[in-house]
Amino acid sequence: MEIGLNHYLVLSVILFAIGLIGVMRRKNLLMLFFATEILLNSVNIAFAAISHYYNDLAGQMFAFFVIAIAASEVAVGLGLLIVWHKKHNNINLDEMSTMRG
Amino acid sequence: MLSPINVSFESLNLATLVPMIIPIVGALLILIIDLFKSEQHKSLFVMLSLLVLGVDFVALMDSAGIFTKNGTITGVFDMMLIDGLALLSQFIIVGASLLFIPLALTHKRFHEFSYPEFFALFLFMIAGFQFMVATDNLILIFVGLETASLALYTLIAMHNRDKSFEAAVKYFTMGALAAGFYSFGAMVFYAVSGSVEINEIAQVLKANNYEDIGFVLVGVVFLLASFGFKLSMVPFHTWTPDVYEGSSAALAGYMSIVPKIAAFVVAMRIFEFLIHSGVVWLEVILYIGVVVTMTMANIWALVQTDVKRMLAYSSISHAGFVMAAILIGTTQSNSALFLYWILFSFTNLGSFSMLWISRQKNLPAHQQSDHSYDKFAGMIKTAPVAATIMGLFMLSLAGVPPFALFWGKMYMISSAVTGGYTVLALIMALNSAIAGYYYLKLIVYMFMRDPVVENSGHVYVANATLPLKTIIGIAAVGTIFAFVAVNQLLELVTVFVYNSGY
Amino acid sequence: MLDHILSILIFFPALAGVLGFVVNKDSIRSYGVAVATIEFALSLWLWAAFDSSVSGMQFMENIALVPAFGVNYIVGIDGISLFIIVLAAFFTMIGIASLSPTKNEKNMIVTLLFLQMTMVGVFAALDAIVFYVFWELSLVPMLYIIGAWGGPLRIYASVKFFLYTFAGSLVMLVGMLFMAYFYYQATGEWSFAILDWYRLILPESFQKWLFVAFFLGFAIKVPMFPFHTWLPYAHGQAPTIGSVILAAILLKMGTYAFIRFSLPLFPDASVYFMYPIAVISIIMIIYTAMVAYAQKDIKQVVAYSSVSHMGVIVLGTFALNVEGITGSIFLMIAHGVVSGALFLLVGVIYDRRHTKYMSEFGGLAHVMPRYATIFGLMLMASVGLPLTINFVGEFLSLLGFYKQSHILTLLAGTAIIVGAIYMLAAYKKMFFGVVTKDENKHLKDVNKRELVALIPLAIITVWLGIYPKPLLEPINNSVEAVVSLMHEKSISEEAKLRIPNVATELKILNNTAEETH
Amino acid sequence: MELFLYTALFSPLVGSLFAALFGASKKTKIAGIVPSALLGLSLISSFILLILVFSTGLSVHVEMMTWMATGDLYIPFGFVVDQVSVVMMMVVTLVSTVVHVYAIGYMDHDKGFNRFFSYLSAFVFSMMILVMSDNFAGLFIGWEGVGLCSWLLIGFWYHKESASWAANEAFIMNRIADLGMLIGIFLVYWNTGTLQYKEAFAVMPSLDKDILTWIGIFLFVGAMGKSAQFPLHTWLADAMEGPTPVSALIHAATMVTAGVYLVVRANPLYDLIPAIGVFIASLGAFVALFAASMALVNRDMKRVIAYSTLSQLGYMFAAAGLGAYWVALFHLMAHAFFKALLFLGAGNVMHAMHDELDPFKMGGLGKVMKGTFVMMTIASVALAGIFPLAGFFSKDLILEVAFVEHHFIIYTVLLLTAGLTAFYSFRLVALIFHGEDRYKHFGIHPHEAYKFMLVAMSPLLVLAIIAGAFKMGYFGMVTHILPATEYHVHSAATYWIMTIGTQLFVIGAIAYAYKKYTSKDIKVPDGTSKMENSFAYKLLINQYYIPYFYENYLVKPYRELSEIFWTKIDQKVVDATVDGIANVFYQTGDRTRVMQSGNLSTMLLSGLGV
Repeated sequence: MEIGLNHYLVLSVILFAIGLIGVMRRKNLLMLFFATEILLNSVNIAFAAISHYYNDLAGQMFAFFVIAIAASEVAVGLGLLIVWHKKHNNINLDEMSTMRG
Repeated sequence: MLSPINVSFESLNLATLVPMIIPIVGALLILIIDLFKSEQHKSLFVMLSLLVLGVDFVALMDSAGIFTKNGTITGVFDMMLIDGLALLSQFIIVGASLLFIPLALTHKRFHEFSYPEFFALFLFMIAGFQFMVATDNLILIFVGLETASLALYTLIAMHNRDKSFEAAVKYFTMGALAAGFYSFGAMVFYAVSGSVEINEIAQVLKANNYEDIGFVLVGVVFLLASFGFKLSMVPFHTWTPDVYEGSSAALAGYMSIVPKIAAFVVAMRIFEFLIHSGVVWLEVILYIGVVVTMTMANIWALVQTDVKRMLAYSSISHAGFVMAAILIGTTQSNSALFLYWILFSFTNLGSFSMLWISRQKNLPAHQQSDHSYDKFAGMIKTAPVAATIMGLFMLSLAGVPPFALFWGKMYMISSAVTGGYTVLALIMALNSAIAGYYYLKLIVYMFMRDPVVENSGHVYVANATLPLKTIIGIAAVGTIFAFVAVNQLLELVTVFVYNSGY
Repeated sequence: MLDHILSILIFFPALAGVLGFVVNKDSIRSYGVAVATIEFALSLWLWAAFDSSVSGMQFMENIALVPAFGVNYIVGIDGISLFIIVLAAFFTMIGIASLSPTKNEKNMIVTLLFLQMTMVGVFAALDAIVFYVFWELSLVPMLYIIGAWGGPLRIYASVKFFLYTFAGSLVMLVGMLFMAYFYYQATGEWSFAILDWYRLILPESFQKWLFVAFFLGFAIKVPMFPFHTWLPYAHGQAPTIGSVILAAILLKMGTYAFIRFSLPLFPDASVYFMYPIAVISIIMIIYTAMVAYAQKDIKQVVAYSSVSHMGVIVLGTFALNVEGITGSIFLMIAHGVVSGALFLLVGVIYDRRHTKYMSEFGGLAHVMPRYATIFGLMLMASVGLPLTINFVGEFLSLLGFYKQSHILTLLAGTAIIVGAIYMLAAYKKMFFGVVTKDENKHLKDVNKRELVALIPLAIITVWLGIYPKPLLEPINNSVEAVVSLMHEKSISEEAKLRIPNVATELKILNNTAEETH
Repeated sequence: MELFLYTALFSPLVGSLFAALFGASKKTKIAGIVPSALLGLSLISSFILLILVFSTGLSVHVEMMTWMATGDLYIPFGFVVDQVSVVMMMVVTLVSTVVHVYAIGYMDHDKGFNRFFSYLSAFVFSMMILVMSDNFAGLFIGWEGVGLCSWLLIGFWYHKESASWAANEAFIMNRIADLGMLIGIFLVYWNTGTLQYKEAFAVMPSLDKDILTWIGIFLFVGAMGKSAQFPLHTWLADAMEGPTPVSALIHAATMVTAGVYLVVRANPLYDLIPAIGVFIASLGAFVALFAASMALVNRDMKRVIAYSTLSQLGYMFAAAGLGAYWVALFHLMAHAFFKALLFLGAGNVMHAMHDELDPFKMGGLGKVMKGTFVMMTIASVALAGIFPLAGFFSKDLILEVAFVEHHFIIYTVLLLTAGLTAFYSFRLVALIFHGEDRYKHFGIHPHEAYKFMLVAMSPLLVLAIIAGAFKMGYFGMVTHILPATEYHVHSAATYWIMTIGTQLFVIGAIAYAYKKYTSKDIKVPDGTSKMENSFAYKLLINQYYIPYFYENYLVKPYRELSEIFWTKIDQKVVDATVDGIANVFYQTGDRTRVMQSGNLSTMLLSGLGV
């Protein structure tokens, strides 16, 4: 069968949903970061597909930027994560709720 | 096979980039200096950043001059868009930054400021925000947004206390999610319009008069969510109080002003045309969002025991209040937004700085948090001047005339009235009344209660140095004598907003 | 100098207040008295220079503030506001002069000076926003006075006072913005100048809505039933000086605003809401009088009594004819003097015994005859005995409203009965009978410091009761201007009917005047 | 002329202020003498004015200054001395001069001596304003002024609970009536456009009947209060708490007659509405009988006299109501003289008996206090209306009026009352001056009052005897402005039968009273005798339970209702609502703040609205 734009979009939506669920459900900080990565990359797929569909480069450009940003996010995120782990030697979300109210 | 493109250098109009380049260069400069000779005293970097920002400000004024002469400027393949909104918001961003930087020169030693990276990151962040507001290209907005945010996360974390790490992580996670939403929303719009330029999207949608409205709405919802995070609209506000509490008072104050104005401008660019697209329930969503944000934030602020958290919630509610401008979407309301935010930045930065100078290195036994209310009990007796100034800021925030914020509130409510949103106007008014309570609470503590433990009053100015005092002085003057400047501001803002077609 | 006298009157105390911070705290009292006296002298000069034959605004000043949004600093006075300003200056003076020694006097006196600025400002302002600015600003010093020098419940009382009034006036602000918007629609330019607004004729439906918006703000300030509950707390907790200023001047802002805004701006709405408001006023008069009768605390009695009297003032205002409005304005001043004096008197006994419970006293007439006499005089004034200042106001107000409704006036007239009941009861409890408590056996009679405040008030009470002309004439002229404006502006038939056409009345007045002179 | 007018009016004020100077300091005779002298001055000038008015028939009218002028309302301080007001002025100044002089002796031992004279003169001043004013507003000033002074004087001995209570009662009851008066004034203003008597009355005939009726009613309500007509009568008896000179001056001779004066003053109005007139007359007749009946059994000398005053006021209203204004005014005058005399006599007795008021505890005082005895007897005779004393001329006239006007019920009632009057007056005389010396049991040694007090009383004595002689002259004078209706029974026969009949009836009553109360076996009643337990007696001694009714069904409910309003409504409803609204917000905050758990994953959820 012919793979059309919609397939890609559906795929990206599915991935996005997966990522979202991951963000919501994961208690492990690292896993949570992975989930956000999935989120962003799901979008990349869609962008690539759409830009091909319109054959217009803007979409792909967007995708590249997203990749770059995702990377830097991971950098910063992991940095924070490591510091946190040093201090509390755990990376459990539920641990970090000293501020409330 | 792509055909070679040739572009005349003039059409690139690189001048539009100057205001963003300046801070970047400054940042690099700082890093280089550190490279050659480390262990410099923070004052050096502070002054450098001040200079850089100063230059930046001048550059902005220059392009403002050009704008007033021959209207909106575009450049760099129409990526850059220097219109009234861009200029105004950049003025606010840079101006607020100018006021913020000297707060680093505290009496006590806080170790984030000993890193030159702090200042470098700070300048990068500013550049990010400037990009964010000075374009209508979704990509560039995204890049600017993320640059700024990532820098900000780090700045928060550098405060180097447990709470600040927690804050950073929370903010970061939320930010990441927001980024995801944003990109998804952008993708949807790209899908329906085949463009990433907001005005083109608008044209396309108008052209096929919103045939696939379903997708548009999905896109809107995602964008709304992501900006909800950035603007801390209820229910996306949850990170705000924690992050404010975690980060240093000065930075918190800064965060309550600069990132928001940037986000507001983008929101204005995106939602303005959507609201007037006649998609009714988009308006409804926004309406509800605004009202809920104003009211709930106020209500939560009522029950806070820590002044900083109270101010956090209050700034959420202020954001909601201002968000109304985007809902109303008339020229008056949009100018009101800027007027309000300029006045707000004075007052709010002032009140956060007051907290900043009263920040002790380590917590006394009788206090459960850095800035709990009872810390300020009986302040009038030991530190009358400080108490009076703080009181002024509180009154101004509460919207008591003739102090700064009153004029903003008045003009904003007026815009609601003229825009036909009478009920909204009333809700805004009553919210100011509710808000009155918690600002008053602090005044009551400062002026009418007796100290919990006898203190020399030094505790309230533990952190004070000349620069900090100067900044507070400026803020105070701005707050009290706002009524002198309001007219000029109003005219300027209106002209800029009007000429950029909002 | 005379061109800017109003600005001087407004900002001189504030400036003096700022400088006051520098003055040594031992001599701050004399400083305060000096400043207040100068201010009072200025206000007297204002009165002297005031041309009472002119009905319009005088000493107008107009400085651009936010012209882009039609907000300008416009001040000016007419017969309606003149005397309240003089009264404000007067009360601040005697208030400071008779201030009983208290903790950090300095802050108190400086605060009082700032308060004076706001008071004068409110009554002189002719621009809605400027009016609003002073209106709101006046809350702050009062908040501080109650909250810092008040009784045990002071914080609750002060916050309640502030927030309640604040909330009300914010709704009023929305109303003002609406008004400006209508003006904008009509003329294409923004303006908050009241005199500009006067020229605006609004459709009835708008009038009603705006009337309600303004009403909320004013009614809470007055305070009208059922918005009155902040008052007993405020008075009950406030220090003497606070209650005096509050009762004498601040409450008058509300009723004054009715005459300055509600009537001329919304004549038809005023007519439309006349009966409801009259009913509320009557509830105020009778209900609060009965509540006052039930009080154990003399200060609360006076507090509720002033609510009751404010009822008569509002009633007079909504008589919508010259007699009634003139009466109500005169009654504002009268009530200012009398209730102010009563609060001072309560303060006198409180300073000596540190209790306000009437059960603690009894037979004071033996121990403090002078005190008893002055109190008696003020009491008689407060129950509206002829030849005292209050009677003129009450008589005219009721007389005026009688034109509008017989039966309601009959009910409102019970004021003279119920008023007598609680006042005489209170007087009996405190002054008559034999001295039972030992603490009371050797109380000192009123001393010089207190007499400084009380004697002038007593004199005014009688003087204006016998010879109210110097006040009535200027008031009357300005009121006639207002009423004729209302008559011309009103659109509905009923309004035309209810609001007399003064033009004809003027003639009669002149005739009678000629006959007399 | 104006000079005399102003002297007459203001010298009492001067006197009052003079005495006030010594208000706080301790007793000085001067504070009593000067006001009395000034009153004498006032009396003389009034007399001169009387002569003038009498001889020329002119009236003096001055306008001192504007009081209130706004809109088309214009009220001056205007005063008029015409035939009516001059009569009142004479009565007021004369009686008050006498009382002042008398009081110098009577209040001799009182700490509040100076205060007393200041009040008393102030009262006279207000009374003068009341009678001399040329407009309703001025009348109202005086009206309230006398109210104030009577409050001060009834409560003069304020350490006595009963005194201050009575004072407040009097003031408040009068206030109720004053409201009526006020409304009447408003009606007059809005319908005639002025408050000047002259103009107002001039316009009235052209007014609508109903309006006139309302005006009449409301003004009369005012009159009822001051003249203590039913149902506002209870304060008068309680007012006896005040010093006796006060009772003599205020609660017998002058203030209480203000109501009558008002009706007489407003005769042009009441002539237009005869219906109201008849009502007034009937009420007057009723009160006459009603009060007299209460006087029959009362055991408080002063209260008895007070009730008799009440009943005499009833007579006056009866006359006035029937349009015989001049008769009413004449009786007012005559009554003032003998009733003041009676009170002052009673004052002497009180002094002698050390403020004992129960006549049953006296008896046989005639021997020790001759002067007083004679005076009180004559006063009583006059009161009873025996020829040729003052009472005869004035009171019989009223009977005739009732008869001629064919109001036979009123006539009979009044006739009966005349009998009762005679009875209770002489019951009093008999109990006090005749019979056993019962006071001995109480170890009291009575003594006659100062000479000069008796001398001071003598003018009243003379007048009480001869006042009747003025009748014709008086008639000639006042009828310049009052309707000059002669009242003559058609056939001389009927006339003589009536007159003599009345006289015999009265004398019979007197004789019966003497017989009953001079007998040796009068004991101090101890509540055991059959008579005291009879229903009628209980009813009368308790004043028909009216005070009881007022206390339980008006005063108490009012107090309780106020209490409820405060504690229940004001605090529990109105204020609670306000705080409630505030609380709603605060509570919502308190409840919902848990949403801010600080837990990141819940944050993320909430962010997605889950």
